[in-house]
Amino acid sequence: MARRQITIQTCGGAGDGSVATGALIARAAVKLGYSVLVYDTFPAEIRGFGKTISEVRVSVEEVTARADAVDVLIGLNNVFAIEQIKTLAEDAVIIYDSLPGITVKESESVPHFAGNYMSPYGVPLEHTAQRVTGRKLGKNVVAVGFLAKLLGLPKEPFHQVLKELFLRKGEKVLSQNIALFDEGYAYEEVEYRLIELEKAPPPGEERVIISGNDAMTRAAVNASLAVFAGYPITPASKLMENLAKELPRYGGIVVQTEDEIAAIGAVTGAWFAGKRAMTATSGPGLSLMSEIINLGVMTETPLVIVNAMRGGPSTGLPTKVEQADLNIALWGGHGDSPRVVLAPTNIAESYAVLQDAFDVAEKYQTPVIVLTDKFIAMSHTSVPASILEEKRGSTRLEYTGPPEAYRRFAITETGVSPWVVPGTPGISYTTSGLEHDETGAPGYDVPNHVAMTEKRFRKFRAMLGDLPAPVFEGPEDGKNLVVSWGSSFGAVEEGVKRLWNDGYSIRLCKMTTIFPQHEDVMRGAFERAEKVIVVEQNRFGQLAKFLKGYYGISADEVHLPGGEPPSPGEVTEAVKERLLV
Amino acid sequence: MARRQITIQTCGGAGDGSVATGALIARAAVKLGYSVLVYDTFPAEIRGFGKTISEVRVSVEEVTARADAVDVLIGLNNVFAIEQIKTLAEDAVIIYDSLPGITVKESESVPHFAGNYMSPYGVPLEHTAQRVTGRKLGKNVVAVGFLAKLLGLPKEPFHQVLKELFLRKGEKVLSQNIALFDEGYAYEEVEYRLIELEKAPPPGEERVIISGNDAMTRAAVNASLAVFAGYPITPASKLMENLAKELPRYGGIVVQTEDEIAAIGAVTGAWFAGKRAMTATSGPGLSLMSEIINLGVMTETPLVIVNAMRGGPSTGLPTKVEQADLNIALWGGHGDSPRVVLAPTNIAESYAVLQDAFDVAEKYQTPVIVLTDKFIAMSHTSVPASILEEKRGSTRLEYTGPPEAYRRFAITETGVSPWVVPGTPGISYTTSGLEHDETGAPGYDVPNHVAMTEKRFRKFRAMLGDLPAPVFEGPEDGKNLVVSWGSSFGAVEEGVKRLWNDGYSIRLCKMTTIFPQHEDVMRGAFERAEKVIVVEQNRFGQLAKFLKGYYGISADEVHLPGGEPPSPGEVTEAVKERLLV
Amino acid sequence: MSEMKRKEEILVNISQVRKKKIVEKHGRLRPIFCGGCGHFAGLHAVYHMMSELGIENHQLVIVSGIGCSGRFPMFVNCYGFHGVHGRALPVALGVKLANPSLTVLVVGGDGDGLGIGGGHLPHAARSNVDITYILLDNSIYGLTKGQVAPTTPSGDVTSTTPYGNPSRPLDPVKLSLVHGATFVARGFSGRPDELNAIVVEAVKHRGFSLVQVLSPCVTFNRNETYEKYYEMTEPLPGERDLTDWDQAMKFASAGEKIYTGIFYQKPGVKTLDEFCVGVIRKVGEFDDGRITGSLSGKVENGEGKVVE
Amino acid sequence: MSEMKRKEEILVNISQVRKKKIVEKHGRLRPIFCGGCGHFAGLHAVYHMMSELGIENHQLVIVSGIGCSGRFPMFVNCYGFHGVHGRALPVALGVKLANPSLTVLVVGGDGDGLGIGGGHLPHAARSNVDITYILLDNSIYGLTKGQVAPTTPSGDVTSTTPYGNPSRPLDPVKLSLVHGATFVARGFSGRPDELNAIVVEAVKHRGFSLVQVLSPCVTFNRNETYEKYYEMTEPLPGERDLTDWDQAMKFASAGEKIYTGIFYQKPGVKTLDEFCVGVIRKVGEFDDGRITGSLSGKVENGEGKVVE
Ligand SMILES: Cc1ncc(C[n+]2csc(CCOP(=O)(O)OP(=O)(O)O)c2C)c(N)n1
Ligand SMILES: Cc1ncc(C[n+]2csc(CCOP(=O)(O)OP(=O)(O)O)c2C)c(N)n1
Ligand code: SF4
Ligand code: SF4
Ligand SMILES: [Mg+2]
Ligand SMILES: [Mg+2]
Repeated sequence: MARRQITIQTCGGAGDGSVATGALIARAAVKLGYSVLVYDTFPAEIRGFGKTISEVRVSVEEVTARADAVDVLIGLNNVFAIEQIKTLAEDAVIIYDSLPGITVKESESVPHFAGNYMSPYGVPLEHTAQRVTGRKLGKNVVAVGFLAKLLGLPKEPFHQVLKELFLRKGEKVLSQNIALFDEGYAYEEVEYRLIELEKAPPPGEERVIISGNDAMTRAAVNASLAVFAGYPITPASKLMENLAKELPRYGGIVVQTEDEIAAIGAVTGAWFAGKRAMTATSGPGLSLMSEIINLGVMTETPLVIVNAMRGGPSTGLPTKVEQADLNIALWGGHGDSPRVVLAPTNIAESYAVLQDAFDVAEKYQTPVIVLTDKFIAMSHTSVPASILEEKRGSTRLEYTGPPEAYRRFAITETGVSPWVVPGTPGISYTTSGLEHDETGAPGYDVPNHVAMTEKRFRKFRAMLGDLPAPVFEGPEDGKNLVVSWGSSFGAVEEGVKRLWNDGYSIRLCKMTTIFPQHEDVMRGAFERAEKVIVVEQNRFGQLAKFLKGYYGISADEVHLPGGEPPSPGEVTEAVKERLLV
Repeated sequence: MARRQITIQTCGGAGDGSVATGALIARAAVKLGYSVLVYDTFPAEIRGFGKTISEVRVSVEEVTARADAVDVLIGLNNVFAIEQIKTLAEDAVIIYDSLPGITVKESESVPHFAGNYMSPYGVPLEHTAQRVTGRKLGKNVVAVGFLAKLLGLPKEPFHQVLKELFLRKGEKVLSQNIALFDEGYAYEEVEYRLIELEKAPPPGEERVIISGNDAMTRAAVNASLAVFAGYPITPASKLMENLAKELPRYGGIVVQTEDEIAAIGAVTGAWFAGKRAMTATSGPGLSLMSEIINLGVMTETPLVIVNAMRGGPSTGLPTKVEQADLNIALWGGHGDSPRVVLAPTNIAESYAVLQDAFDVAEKYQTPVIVLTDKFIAMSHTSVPASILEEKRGSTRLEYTGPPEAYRRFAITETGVSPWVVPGTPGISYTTSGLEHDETGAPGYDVPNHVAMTEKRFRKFRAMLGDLPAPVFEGPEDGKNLVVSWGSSFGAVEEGVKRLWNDGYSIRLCKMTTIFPQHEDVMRGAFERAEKVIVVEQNRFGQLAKFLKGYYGISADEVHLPGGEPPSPGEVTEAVKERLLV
Repeated sequence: MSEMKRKEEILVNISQVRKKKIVEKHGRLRPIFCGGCGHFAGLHAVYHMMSELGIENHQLVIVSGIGCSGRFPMFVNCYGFHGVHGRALPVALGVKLANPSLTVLVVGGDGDGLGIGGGHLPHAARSNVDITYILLDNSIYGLTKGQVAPTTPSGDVTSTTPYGNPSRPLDPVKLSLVHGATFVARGFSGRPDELNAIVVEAVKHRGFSLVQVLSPCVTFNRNETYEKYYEMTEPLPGERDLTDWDQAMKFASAGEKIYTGIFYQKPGVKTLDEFCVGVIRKVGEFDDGRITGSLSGKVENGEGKVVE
Repeated sequence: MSEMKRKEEILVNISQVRKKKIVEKHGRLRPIFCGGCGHFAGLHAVYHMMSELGIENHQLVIVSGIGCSGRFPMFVNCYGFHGVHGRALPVALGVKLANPSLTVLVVGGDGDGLGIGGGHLPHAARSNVDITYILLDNSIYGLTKGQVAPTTPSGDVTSTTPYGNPSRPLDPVKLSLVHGATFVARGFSGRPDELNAIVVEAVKHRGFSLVQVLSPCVTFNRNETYEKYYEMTEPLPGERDLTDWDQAMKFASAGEKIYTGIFYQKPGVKTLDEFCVGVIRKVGEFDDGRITGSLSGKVENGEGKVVE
């Protein structure tokens, strides 16, 4: 029976082109109407060491999580391929490099290590490449040719992708690559189709393959970003690098500052001057920004901070994923320091969420932290091109009264004060991180501090309508309420679907807005459920503890730390045993 | 009827000597066997502006909170005195400056503003000073003389304090001061003792008057502190200033670094080298230390950080008090970053808690944050001299195996690895903020990260016996469980005592160790109570939300933000309406 | 002349300046500096500069950190940002990049600028962003009441160096010369006229300008006094080539004397704000190089193209 | 000579050094630098220094931040602390103050030391704490794959400056001269013998010593190459008065040439660690000035005395 989804992993050493192989497969698949998710794993942080892995999940349906196991392994390096065997599905197909004429010791061969139900195919990858191009390069294209045949896919879309990639390198390079592909495709008549992919629905609207960093680049540009200030850090650097090139085209500026403190300082200054500004970082950088984010809370200066999470604490696991920066995002300021915390659950969502961040930051004059992670930031997926077109602009609450009556921190019902920016004649004020009165002058007395604190908190009620509400799936009267957030939501959603099939009564809640809370909605949901289970990728149970503390409820916590995105199977496993039946 | 406690407030402008007045009263009171609490309020941060207030609570019993109201006001400046009248008890006594021969407009006089039941006494303070010393200085000593008479206190102890203070300035200065005091004492026969203080029990063991900063200075010296690195910030600066002078006498070093990041960096280095080290800061500084504290978590380097809280967020209210840095202390690290958080509830306790911090930090190789606040750090109280004598020394877990088998991060049952410090022959290792294996080498694979994360968490169970357990007062089966922490606990305790008198069923819990939690004890306590009420001085309900999240319980939150230490009366007010009866 | 007399003289001077109808430059709040504090002269130099250069109140933004000096913007009738300790330069950078038409000043203390904020100065200077940095140097931490500062001379006793300051002081003039600042000067609160003139030139300069102001703290620093500076300072000789970096460094490192005046000025170096506007003009869809962020933006992306 | 040949030559050089039985100085992990990376030469200079000065493995502590260069201590058989980005100097300060008998090195990149960590260098230098700072300068952010660094020349195109670097580069030699460092030198990975000798002198020097190493990143920096430095660098003339600061600054700011060697060395300046020990000796109860923190301490406090 043809499968609705297949995962193909390519592994190799530096220069073997694993990542390019994944990209090639993904792009062809998208042309055929499939959805794809490309997850790359890099070795140590410095170039040239260890194993690079590119994993492409190809599916008839939308995919936002990694699969439980790999169905096809393309081993561009046999030693690495043997290491990977333990991660494969029981009945996986393995494409490895065979050298015609040279016999490898049986006990060192790929088939020797393959499981009983696996099908190893030796294909003369390097040998063919050598023959076609005179060099070793291109063996990955041979492998992809063989793969296409194996899966019963037409040559066409692959040829087209090769054209897009190589035409600019000259006719010769292109024709060589086509030849490499065709050799692979023709290598051996595959008689029994061991693995077959269901046909995708005909491609509808235009789709593009992008990473979260790419999506956010476009979101920011289309949200009228004027100043980006940042400092490089994995996995956020690419966002700055993209913007460095793109933003000036649209009248914006990118500066790399001396550190993250200066970055968030410059973002503060730019917003103070009335322009949309942002930075992007990861845990260590977010730590350094704590003081100035908190200044933003006190001075009611909008800030937009993208924090792409990686494994922690400290330098931690710079190239791995975890959703463990929620605590510092929520509570990383001294004093009573409320700020907006948003977390898209996948690449496509990161576009709209970042745009919301700008609008809410400006309208409510507050720092907004957008949590993504390495999985969202650096994986690639196919999305409809149209979702990347939405544009946003100023949401500033203008002042309409007489200049002399202007008070920068006027206490209002919503907690939001009209905002006049520097350069406006007839008005002057100083914004201060000291507690202040309505004019901005320092004021330390108790009633003033209480009134101003309340004002700063009140805004967070007013803004709820402008922020994504929790999204529920499944029966409203589900016995179990499963709540999740961040990139692991994809696996949770897929896992819960399986549990539905198994007959469990589950309501699923996706939480994108973490602070402020859509309190009425959530309180209702908690009341209806008999049991609450919060699933997330960290050890503390950060969202779980927050929700329990906020609502005074009890809930089961499912922790999935480790550094790799969880798979749907892991989720069902962990959740199942806690479900009420 | 004589009162068991009286609060005397002195107010004046710069140079009027309000603080010295408070100190003089407090010291004499201690000689008489009373307990005292001295709470000073400074004006703006720069010298020479505004009102300085010194409030001395004198009591037959131990006191750790401010009183509900002021019983006696000494106005060294009449304008300020008038402003203060609204803070006085209904039946307060006011001592103000009268100028013989000069009549103040009735509508501008202190008596005009005094309440109906108040007793204003005009005393020619400045005039007397002028007469005795030829200068205006010393009017506060005249006022104290009058006060002593008013309260029916003997001259003796006051004379003695004056001697201690002024003898080194020469006989003449001393005799002038004695004369000033005596003039005040003799000024007018007070016929009806409007306000009278119950006699204190005869002074027993030796008592000293100290601030929290002072107590911690001595605690640190007596805990074998070798390196203090810090950066000035109110209300913690004094601790560094004290140590700068004291520590070298005992073989220790104090450096003021260029910022708080360098301070915590130097503390990290000193501990890494095997010596006890610490820093002290306040909210803004703690924010800046976030990244390196988190490094301490990952590298299992002990750190001791005193954070004296002030009002926030941001620069906030630098000279005011709030307990609002609990969130950042607990959650201010990215990733899963557990650390010890301790919070003494009063000055005396801060001694032992800081010493515990050193012992636990070293034994369990973990950062420890000790939260005090402006009220503890900068107020003064009388404590038995003997409690400041305890000494502490190294608690390092030594390694006894062969050098070649040493692994810096050996996974053990307790989570604690034996610790060999640089300079030890035959061994070498690199400590890294990257996730690492047992030897310290970078290790990013899932099982290693999971095992190391568990190890880092496991330590926090092992250390519970070395940390102050929650202390309970009142009936074990109290319907209501009131939990509190930080310096406001004093007011909560006093408030709860009043509620006991009113017949309420309350069990009181003082929480000094906030993380890790003494889970069994607390779970038991929560189960026994019908209602839990958490009282604290911040707007978020930081401890409340933490406990609710940690235990999955519901609880009422009482928030007392504002910047001034709450009084027992405020607490009873706020708690009463939530009590189950 | 006794210190007291000097101080009086300064106050007279200041009051004359005040007369120059610059009252409309005063902020809503009255300065909270101690009487005689050197920071007053810095404040008046800014009032003077505003009226001299005809900078309107709403066109000026003053960014500061924390310190006695940090309160500065509140005393000027302009837009002010009183941020956190040591981070005024990055905030000012953001202001200037977002709106290059504003005049942007940074004012701060020696601790704020060379201690906690010392990591930012090199980069502001070498970027040549068009802002003016007035560093009010009293060789002490004033606001926190008398701790050692990065410019405190070796051996000085302060509340945190009771056995003397073990470190050698930093000199912001030499520092910013090495950082690549294009305008470097030093003034002294005890010579307000000279200081006024320097601040005017500094603000007129296109590019990063640093003005160190020797600004005695009369309350917490008993060593670095008006008296001392009257003795030790001397105006730089006139008629120099201000673009001669080596000579500037020579004057700056002449041990015996503390020179005041403009050490170095190099006009015509592209500022960071000019650079950014230039890039926009080159590659942007608008050819006027406005910094706006654009609503009409449309990001290129081919069909099915992997963008990363 | 072609760049490839130069590189080969270096590797041969390195292999000769290696022969000198310094294998016992190697750390447990093998260096993960790319082949040809300039950081190798820095590593070997440390191996060489250890054997030359007879510093035993356990007596040496190397502190680093984050970067390719940050991995350094893991490759040396000594005690190492691989901390966070930019904070190696403060950590090293703590190590040295806690135990002055240890030899303390700091190793780090240009981004680590002059970017994010740039606020610490001035203070380490002016305190003259006795540590040696080896700054491996490749004018790029290596570990994060090629972003602009504080020492990147103006105009260079990097992944974050696609339209060219708008800022002028910092020079750690000039910087540390102005910060008051008592030993300032520059080496080049392409001349390992000279570098080895410099590192030996730097470690021998009592006080703060800075060694900038021109250390090409062969993977991400196509501008600051071995080739370029072979052309532009020149050893400083011998026979100079190393205590002449003005001369040192002159050589450091000679535009055309990049000099290598020891620019400046001033012996006999009291180090911070000596100062601290001296204070303890003066006021402490122990007259040997040990830094311990004491168990026998008894804090003075009179009866009923207000201590604050
Ligand atoms: C992060 C942080 N650390 C410390 C402080 C406390 N603090 C306020 S001002 C100041 C130093 C002031 O000295 P300086 O910058 O020289 O200014 P001055 O008061 O002398 O004008 C310090 C340490 C703070 N507000 N924030
Ligand atoms: C606080 C923080 N910000 C950013 C990073 C990411 N990061 C790691 S190394 C590095 C720069 C490396 O450059 P450099 O210091 O010059 O060392 P090199 O790799 O060139 O030797 C950066 C930005 C980090 N680890 N921590
Ligand atoms: S304390 Fe010093 S710096 Fe601050 S206002 Fe007073 S004199 Fe000026
Ligand atoms: S990336 Fe550059 S600096 Fe890093 S190891 Fe490779 S060559 Fe060296
Ligand atoms: Mg100062
Ligand atoms: Mg570098």
